[in-house]
Amino acid sequence: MDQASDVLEVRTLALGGTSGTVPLARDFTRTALTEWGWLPAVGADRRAAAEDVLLVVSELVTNACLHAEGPERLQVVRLASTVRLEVTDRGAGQPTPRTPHRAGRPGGHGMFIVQRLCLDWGIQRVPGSPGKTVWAELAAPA
Amino acid sequence: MDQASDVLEVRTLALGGTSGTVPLARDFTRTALTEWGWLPAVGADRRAAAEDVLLVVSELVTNACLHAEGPERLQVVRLASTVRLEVTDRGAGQPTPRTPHRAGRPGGHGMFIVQRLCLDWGIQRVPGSPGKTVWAELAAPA
Amino acid sequence: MDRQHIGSVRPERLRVEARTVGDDAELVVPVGELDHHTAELLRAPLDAALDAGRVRLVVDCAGLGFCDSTGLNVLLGARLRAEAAGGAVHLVAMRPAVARVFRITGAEAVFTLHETLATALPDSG
Amino acid sequence: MDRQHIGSVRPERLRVEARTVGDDAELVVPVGELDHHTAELLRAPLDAALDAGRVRLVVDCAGLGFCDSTGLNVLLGARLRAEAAGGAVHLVAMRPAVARVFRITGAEAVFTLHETLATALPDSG
Ligand SMILES: Nc1ncnc2c1ncn2[C@@H]1O[C@H](COP(=O)(O)OP(=O)(O)O)[C@@H](O)[C@H]1O
Ligand SMILES: Nc1ncnc2c1ncn2[C@@H]1O[C@H](COP(=O)(O)OP(=O)(O)O)[C@@H](O)[C@H]1O
Repeated sequence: MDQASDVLEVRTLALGGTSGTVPLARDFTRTALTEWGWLPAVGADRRAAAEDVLLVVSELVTNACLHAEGPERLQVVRLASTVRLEVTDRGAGQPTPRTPHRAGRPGGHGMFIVQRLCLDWGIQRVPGSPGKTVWAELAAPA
Repeated sequence: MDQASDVLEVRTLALGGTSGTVPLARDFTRTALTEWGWLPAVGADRRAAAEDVLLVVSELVTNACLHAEGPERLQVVRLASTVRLEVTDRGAGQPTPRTPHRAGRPGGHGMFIVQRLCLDWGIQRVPGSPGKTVWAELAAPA
Repeated sequence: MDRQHIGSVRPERLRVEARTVGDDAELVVPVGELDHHTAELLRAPLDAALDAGRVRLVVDCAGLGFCDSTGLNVLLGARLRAEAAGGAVHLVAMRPAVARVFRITGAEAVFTLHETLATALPDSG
Repeated sequence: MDRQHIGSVRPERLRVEARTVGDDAELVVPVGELDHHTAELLRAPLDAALDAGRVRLVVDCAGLGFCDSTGLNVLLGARLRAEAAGGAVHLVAMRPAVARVFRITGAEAVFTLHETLATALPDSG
């Protein structure tokens, strides 16, 4: 997100305290994609683009549940030709794709999927405050 | 249900006062069919038999919502070679399949479906008390 | 930043997405279970499309796991409006349990059925 | 009357049905969305089947609308146990969104994939 002027819309969902946050986060994102015309998708490529976004949301929010004392907030940001997902959590540590990735064994697939599907991803911290924001950006369908 | 000895099991779900009764009634019935080995179904015929039961439950409970001040109770009765559904409501009147049945127009399909899928159906009333029980019986898969 | 949206969501037994395709077609995708409690979620986008003059209603049923007579009534109502305006309702990729409701009621005869979206959408798609 | 059951139900984002087929196979049918909140609903019947010595696990995915890495982990865990006991996990009729997760992670290579139930169930079925 180089230019703030790229941002067309920001949608924010508070997640702290609610139960069932992972499907909630997907539903919220699906609604955004529907209102932005990504869904319903005409054609398999466009559908896959939307499904990838929902999958990445699911991975990031799950990681906040498992490894970071729970998610606090999801932001779905519409940019000119990408969508940016931001999941803010309350925990220390940071996502670290496990290497080697072992296809046949449980564990270590979440960030592998995020890496595979996203143009870029990273971590933002506000100095002095706990927690962090993990963000990931995916291409919009052509 | 000629012989009380035919009854293998009775499952009862209180419906008065709850919201979302129609999917609740289906879920309850689906659980019964699963525990009785109807589901998951191996083969299209067996699956259709289970799906028919869920469809009839949905029709009877919907009718209690629309035409009889709401359902009070669902009973799912397992008999030797049939399943009997009983939906008790609080209303006057009675189900009356509309004739002629008009395939292309909204309305009048619920009891048509019940008649088509069930071995028999009927109404029971307790003299002096309001409401009634609409029952329907379907064949178990071979 | 153009718009800001602070939101919430409620999980439903049915989700419905809709989008316009070409000039006069609407693609509507219900996912989940269609019954007394969810029928309005499908009726609303069908009526909105018809109100806007889109009379070719393409309903992708691949994700529809259940439909009873209440769901059937919604589609039959949309079909009456669509045909009165020279259009039609196209039902795509119905699963067996749903197809059965249309078959036993005879309603399948009044819809155009398709196996895949490709034949149901207008050519411009 | 043999049994009396007075019950209640809670709607879930995932329903899972299971049944034994033949001597050593278990047919498991998850319908809905498989993730962090529903994974245990699938893990439990898979583990129960394995505990009982049924090592041919047939998972009918036709009704599975979503699966992320948490769901994948459940199936990969069952696959380790099944193979250690001389069995396997068979995945049937995966929808595109679900198949994609297995493809991009490479996990599809360790399962046996089928288009329909017929080839996945044991012959005695
Ligand atoms: N939000 C997070 N906060 C702290 N640590 C994280 C977070 N997300 C991921 N991690 C770390 O990165 C590792 C890899 O994550 P992932 O690839 O999703 O696999 P898994 O969750 O199966 O371990 C995790 O084991 C965890 O140590
Ligand atoms: N539980 C009930 N109590 C009273 N009347 C009923 C009940 N169920 C059905 N009916 C009557 O039977 C008619 C036909 O029902 P049905 O075939 O389900 O069609 P619809 O509900 O579309 O009218 C209803 O219009 C109603 O008058």
